[in-house]
Amino acid sequence: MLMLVCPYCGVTAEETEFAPGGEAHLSRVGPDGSDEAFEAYLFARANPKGVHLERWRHAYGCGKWFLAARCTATLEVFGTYPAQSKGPPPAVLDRIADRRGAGAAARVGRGAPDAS
Amino acid sequence: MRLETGGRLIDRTRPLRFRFDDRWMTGLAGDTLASALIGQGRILMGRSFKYHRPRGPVAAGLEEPNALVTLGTGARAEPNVRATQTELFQGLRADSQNRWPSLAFDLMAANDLVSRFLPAGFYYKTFIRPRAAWKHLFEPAIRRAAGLGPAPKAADPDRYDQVYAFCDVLVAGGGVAGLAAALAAARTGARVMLFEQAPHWGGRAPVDGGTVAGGDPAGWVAAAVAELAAMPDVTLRTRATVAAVHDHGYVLVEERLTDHLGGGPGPRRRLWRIRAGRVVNACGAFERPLAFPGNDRPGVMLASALRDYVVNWAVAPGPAAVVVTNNDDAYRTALALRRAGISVPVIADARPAADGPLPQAARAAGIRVATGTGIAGTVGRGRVVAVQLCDAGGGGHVTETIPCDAVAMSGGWSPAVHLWSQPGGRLRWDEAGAMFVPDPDHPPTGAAGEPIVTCAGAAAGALRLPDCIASGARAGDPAAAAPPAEAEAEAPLLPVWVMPSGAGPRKRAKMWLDFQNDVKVSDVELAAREGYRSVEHTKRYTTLGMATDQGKLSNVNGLAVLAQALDEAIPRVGTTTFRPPFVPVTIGALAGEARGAVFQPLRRTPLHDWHAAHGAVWEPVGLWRRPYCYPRANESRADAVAREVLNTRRALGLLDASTLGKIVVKGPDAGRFLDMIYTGAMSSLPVGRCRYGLLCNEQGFLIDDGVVARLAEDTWLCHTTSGGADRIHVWMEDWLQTEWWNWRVFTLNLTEQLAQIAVVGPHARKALEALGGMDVSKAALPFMHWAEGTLAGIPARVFRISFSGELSYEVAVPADRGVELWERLVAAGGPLGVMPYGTEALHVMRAEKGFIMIGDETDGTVIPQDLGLGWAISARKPDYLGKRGQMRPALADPDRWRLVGLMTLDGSVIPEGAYAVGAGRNANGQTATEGRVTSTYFSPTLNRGIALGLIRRGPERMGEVLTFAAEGRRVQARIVSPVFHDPEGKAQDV
Amino acid sequence: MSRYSVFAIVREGLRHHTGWPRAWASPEPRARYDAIVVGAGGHGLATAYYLGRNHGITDVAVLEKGWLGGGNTGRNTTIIRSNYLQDPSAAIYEKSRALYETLSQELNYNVMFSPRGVMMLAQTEHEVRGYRRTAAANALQGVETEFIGPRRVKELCPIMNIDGPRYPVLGALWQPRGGTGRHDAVAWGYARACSQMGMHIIENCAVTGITVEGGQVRGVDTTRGPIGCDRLGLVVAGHSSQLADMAGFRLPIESLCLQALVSEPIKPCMDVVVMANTVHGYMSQSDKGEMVIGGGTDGFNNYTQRGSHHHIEETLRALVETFPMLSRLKMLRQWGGIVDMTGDRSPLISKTPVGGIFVNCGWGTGGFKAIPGSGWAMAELMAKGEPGPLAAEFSMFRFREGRFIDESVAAGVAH
Amino acid sequence: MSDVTVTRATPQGMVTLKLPPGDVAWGPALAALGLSVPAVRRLERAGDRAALWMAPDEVLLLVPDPAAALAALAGPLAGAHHLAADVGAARVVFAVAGPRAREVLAKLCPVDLHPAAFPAGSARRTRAAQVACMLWAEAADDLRLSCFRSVEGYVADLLTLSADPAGSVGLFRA
Repeated sequence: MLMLVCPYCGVTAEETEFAPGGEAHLSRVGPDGSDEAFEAYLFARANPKGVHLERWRHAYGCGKWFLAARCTATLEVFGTYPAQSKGPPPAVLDRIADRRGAGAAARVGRGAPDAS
Repeated sequence: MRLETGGRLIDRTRPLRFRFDDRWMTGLAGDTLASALIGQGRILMGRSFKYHRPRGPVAAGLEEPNALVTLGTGARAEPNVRATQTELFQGLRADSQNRWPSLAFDLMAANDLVSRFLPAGFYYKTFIRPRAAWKHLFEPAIRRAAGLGPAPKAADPDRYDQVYAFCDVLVAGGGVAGLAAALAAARTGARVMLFEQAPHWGGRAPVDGGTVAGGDPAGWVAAAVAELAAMPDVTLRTRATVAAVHDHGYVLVEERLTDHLGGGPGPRRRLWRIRAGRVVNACGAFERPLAFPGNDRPGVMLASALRDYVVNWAVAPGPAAVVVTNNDDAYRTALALRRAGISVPVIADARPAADGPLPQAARAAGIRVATGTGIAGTVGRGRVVAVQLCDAGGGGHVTETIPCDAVAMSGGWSPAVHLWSQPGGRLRWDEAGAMFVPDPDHPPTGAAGEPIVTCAGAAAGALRLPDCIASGARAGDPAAAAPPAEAEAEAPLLPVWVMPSGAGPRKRAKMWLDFQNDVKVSDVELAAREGYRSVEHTKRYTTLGMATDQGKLSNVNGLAVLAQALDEAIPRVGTTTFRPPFVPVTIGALAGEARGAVFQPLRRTPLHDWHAAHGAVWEPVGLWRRPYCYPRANESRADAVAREVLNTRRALGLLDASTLGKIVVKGPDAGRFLDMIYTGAMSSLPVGRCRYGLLCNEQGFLIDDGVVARLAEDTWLCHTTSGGADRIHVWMEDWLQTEWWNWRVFTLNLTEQLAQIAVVGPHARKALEALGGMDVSKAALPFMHWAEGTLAGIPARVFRISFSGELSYEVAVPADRGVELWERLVAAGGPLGVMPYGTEALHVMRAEKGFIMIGDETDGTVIPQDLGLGWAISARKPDYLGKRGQMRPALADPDRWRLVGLMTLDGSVIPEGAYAVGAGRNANGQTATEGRVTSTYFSPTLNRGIALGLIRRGPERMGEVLTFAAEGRRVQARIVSPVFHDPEGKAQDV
Repeated sequence: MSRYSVFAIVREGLRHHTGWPRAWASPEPRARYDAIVVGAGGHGLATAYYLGRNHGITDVAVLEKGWLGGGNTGRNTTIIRSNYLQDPSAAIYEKSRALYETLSQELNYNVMFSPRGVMMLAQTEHEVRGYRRTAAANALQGVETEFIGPRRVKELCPIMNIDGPRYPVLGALWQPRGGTGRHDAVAWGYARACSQMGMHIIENCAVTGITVEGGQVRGVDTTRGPIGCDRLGLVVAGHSSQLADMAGFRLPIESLCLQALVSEPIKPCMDVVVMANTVHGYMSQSDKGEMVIGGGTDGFNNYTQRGSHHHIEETLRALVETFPMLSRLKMLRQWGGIVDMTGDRSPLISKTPVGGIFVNCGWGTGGFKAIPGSGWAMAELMAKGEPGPLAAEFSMFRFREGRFIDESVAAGVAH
Repeated sequence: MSDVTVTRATPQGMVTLKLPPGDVAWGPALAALGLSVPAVRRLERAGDRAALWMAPDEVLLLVPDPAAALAALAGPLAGAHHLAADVGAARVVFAVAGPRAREVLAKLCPVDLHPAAFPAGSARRTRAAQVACMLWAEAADDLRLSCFRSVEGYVADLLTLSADPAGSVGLFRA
């Protein structure tokens, strides 16, 4: 059973305090999007065997959504960060590069976190 | 037999009476059931699974595969309990298992006579024809023969406790390695938990001898325990088995609290759920049997087990025991037996030479050592009376037959790596020790990828006392110094997987690998021959290692035999996966406290007790309980519902609506946000007004509905369904936090803060006026408006909304004043004919009006357009959640099933779930359908059956008659408007 | 190749079983095959078997990364039923169930199909409505089910507590011809039959790449060298996304861990399969006597085959409430399997964006029961290049059109 | 004399206050109640009032008179994007006190309640068996558990069960 750090509470808590929320950093496709784009947004999942960026909610804690970089093959957690991000922060990317190589970090890198 | 002297664990001054099957016997305090039975001369304790062969204990601890009994009687009977671990107590009752009619005379043993025709996997090759015979003949017979103990009949009367705990270092195993690890770790100031499955500390060391810190190991053990016990942040438990190490250091420990006392006032067992910074696995090692012909005969035991029985409990099967081995350690057994006055006619050592200190000591003690010697067979019915010696390397030509009461066998040791392997630690093959040991280069890893398990002592392959205790100290603290320890040097063992190595098929069919499941060398070889060559195939085909000991004794021997059969190296064959638990865990302990009243939370509304006191029958709504109806004396539920409907339509009804979700949404961007969340426009809703709203998921499917009220310029109150309260609040926060996080909106779920009461019916206004405090006239509070004020002195918010079509107000007050308001309404409503009504009347009334119900008309595949709710979708809005989804071809298809009313031609009620039968069959030969019933009721108002349904192009087919099928009947019904009652809406327009 | 029978057993018994042939051969891979099926689990082997049996295509290789039947085929709770709500599901699961009825005879291998009956408990009014609806649908679909009352439930399963108090049993959806089978035997039996048709079953052969030229598949690279083919079936539950990735497309799939456990064996006490949706657990008793128990899946992507323990606790809590006698039994073993979850929890038997590549996956938590029907439909798709009626609705492109086959409507519980 | 007591605290006035993290109004608002802003997962107490950290944008105020508190907040919050509401009727509070208090809660909550890990003044939202709850430590052996009113009976039953002396574990012994 996983242990995760809520980036808002700073608390390290067990999985039963959290609710999983699927793949992170999906960009919403609205009425202007094509059928293909909308299908990809709702259904086509990366589902990697390796580093996965995913959503979690501190359901029994502060109630906030956050994001985690986790290895689906070993369950290692490379870091968690606020949901208000366009991509993993440098510290998390560095940890991924350190543990899984620069390639793995590059695959999940999506530019700098959103400052606003 | 019980020896005159010795027995370090027994108290000869405290005899205990116990019953095995139908015989009462006497044992001693400190005995296990197994040692007590051996003390009474009883070796036969069970029957094997497949051939029902007689079985005696082969081990003395948790790895025992044979001596399984049903412990206790009645509701407290527990099947498949290991006699070797069962502490004796006054009045203990145990029964043997898997035999009929009796343990000594088991008719099922007939299987044994034809065993040559029942090899591994025989059932895959036969019982094939005739087809029906499998279910009706063969399978029932197999099921009856299979299984072990009887199924418990009654509910378990005992309680089980669970506790969460946290520590830096968790040590599994209280032998010298575990104690050294715990001490070393605790001395660094770490929070340490040490668990030992046995009732006593020290593991094998006190039995095996040697010295620690210059003295008897037992002395050091006592001192170590005393030091640990004195430390504040150290937790010590015996009778506590570490069952599993899960990912990220989640450890499960099952503690036996009252079993050894024969019961007690508190919980029977406790499941510890522990988060450990790291785990030290010091669970020791399991001795391996030798695969020689007749090695399953009662009286044949592991050498270490016989040593334990003699040294710990002063019992032995008889006055003479033969030792057969491939290593030096077994000589300790010979010496211990001799010291205890038991004769050892011979030590058969498969090795060409045995000249180490231990063999020399044995010879010095006058024990005959026969090297290069193996066992060709054992003699005896029900128990061993002699062994036949042979050349260990030959084909099994008997050179000598030696009478004996017991055979102590040792094929070497297998480290107990389970807790290392469960979370993913890998193993490597140690040639010298002929054993799988933890591979330090591939440990199981934790949340940060760090190693989370270290193995220490015998579990790490450090079998000799000095290495064992040293590796323990290192595991606890790399900097720690280990206490000095000494033990005799040991010569390397000689791997022996089949004895004698040249044995032919007949002998190989008598060499047991898995004693409980009756898997023999010949079975594994058969599996290999038939191509079940993966170790997993062999396991599954032969059931090797699938018994209740999960292969603790049989796995390594089995895969070694498989490797030989495949002519592969053992490490290439590999092992099967180690799965939790290490030893079986009581299901009650895993279920924990959650029984009866606390099985699940039950949510009560502020008015719950009033409903209960007034005869409500309940309907579960999620975790809530809501009144279904309030039957009066000898009134049926249906009658009660009809009465409640009619009374509400004709006079006045009260409904507890407190479970409805109430979510406040506030902020400069709240309107814009709600316009995205709801299909309709909420930003344009004037303050003081209410609007019905629909919520869809991104697929476009309807997920919830409710009335939204605008409380202030920047504040809205969103009502949801009872089930939706939490779900929709989470849904809103999801979008606010992860998509539109720059929008300035706060939400707050006030569902539990407010009690909400629906006051419904022609007299509703009169009732509120009777309470006084607010103007609820048509002019002051028109339909779909709300007002704030004080009713009967209670601060209240009154919404004029209706789910019944009647004049209706919903009054919200602080939850702690809900009962007060309800009782005031009941009092004030008395003269007006007030009655409470339940959820069923609510459902009937909304159906009479054609109002949809989430979960009835919707099932996750329905869009608002299907339900004729297009009017609640803002066409002007460029976007809302679900809009894009609803644009997809399948959701825009004009042929979709859409909502209509249905009236049976004969006035009857259409069965629930009925489908409208279409023309012909589809490509798969299924009868075509063109719609289904979503809600169906008897309408007291119309005095006939009414239904809502989804029908292909339904609204375009008014007046058509369709055939509905369910429960083997067919019913004809006409498509009508879904609004059955008061279509003009006169009732509420007053 | 010898036929299995009681006579063969006796013959072999008299010569210590030294004459049994290999159940299936382990040949070296050839340079190319008419068709390659990736994945020697039940679905893959059944696909190959029906390619030969129904379509005369026997130049087939079945490639297996590990050991045959070692995926979900060898780690499920062996429930076989077809009481599904939606027409396409009911069609393929009932086809599958019907094939199971005669599978032992067809394969000359006892797969121990045991139609002991499957009941899905209704413990809330909402479930009663849901299962009545399913029963009504099944009647029109040709699936034999009925909604039965609490008394009948108790007769069929005496060890059950039907009185609650929390969730009294209000009834159940009962499928008398549902039941269980021996999961390993299904894989082994199909493998033996494929081998007898001359097909190549190649274990320890992992696909490392897929060769596509001009939008058409040409072959695969494997740990045992490249192998050519014009028809490639991907039947690799748990790793479907990885294979699709090699071929350059994505699937509407997430991989989750589903756990199961068995108790120690006890004497027979339960002759039916019981599934309880409200309290989320299901149970049957194996021929060995073990209570075979399953629950729900983890909510997060996971390839470790090690699930989160709280799901085990939740399932056991629920079952102890419904079966109070369970409490004193012991959990012998727990394990996990990786299941493909699609957007509507229904499978894919489908063409793909790449010519000649077909997928059969997404069976979620219910794959075992579908093995024969799935193989039958997949073989037809691979043989003809177009889906037959059984597979037609299970296209991977249905999500784009919003054409769902949503079974969560009725059965949310894993199976 | 039992080594742990579980009591349903008298109704406690509560106000939820939400403000953007780091908003300038935080200080003045809590000052208006004589409180300072609680640090992450901390309790700030001043006499009969206290502020509990709930989330980066939320505190729970324990006050004798919610209406008065809301009135006092109105000034400092004027013009700020905020949400303040009386939630006192939504929750109940249990006091779990005595040497065994931490052990009793450890049976229900997956939280390290070692005195060093959860000292006086700590506050934590978590889970009590199957429901959400708020935990805080008024003093070393005086802990409080707050849950929603609808599950009061469930939580009361659990606490009674956990406090049963026959089920004593012996954790956190001094």
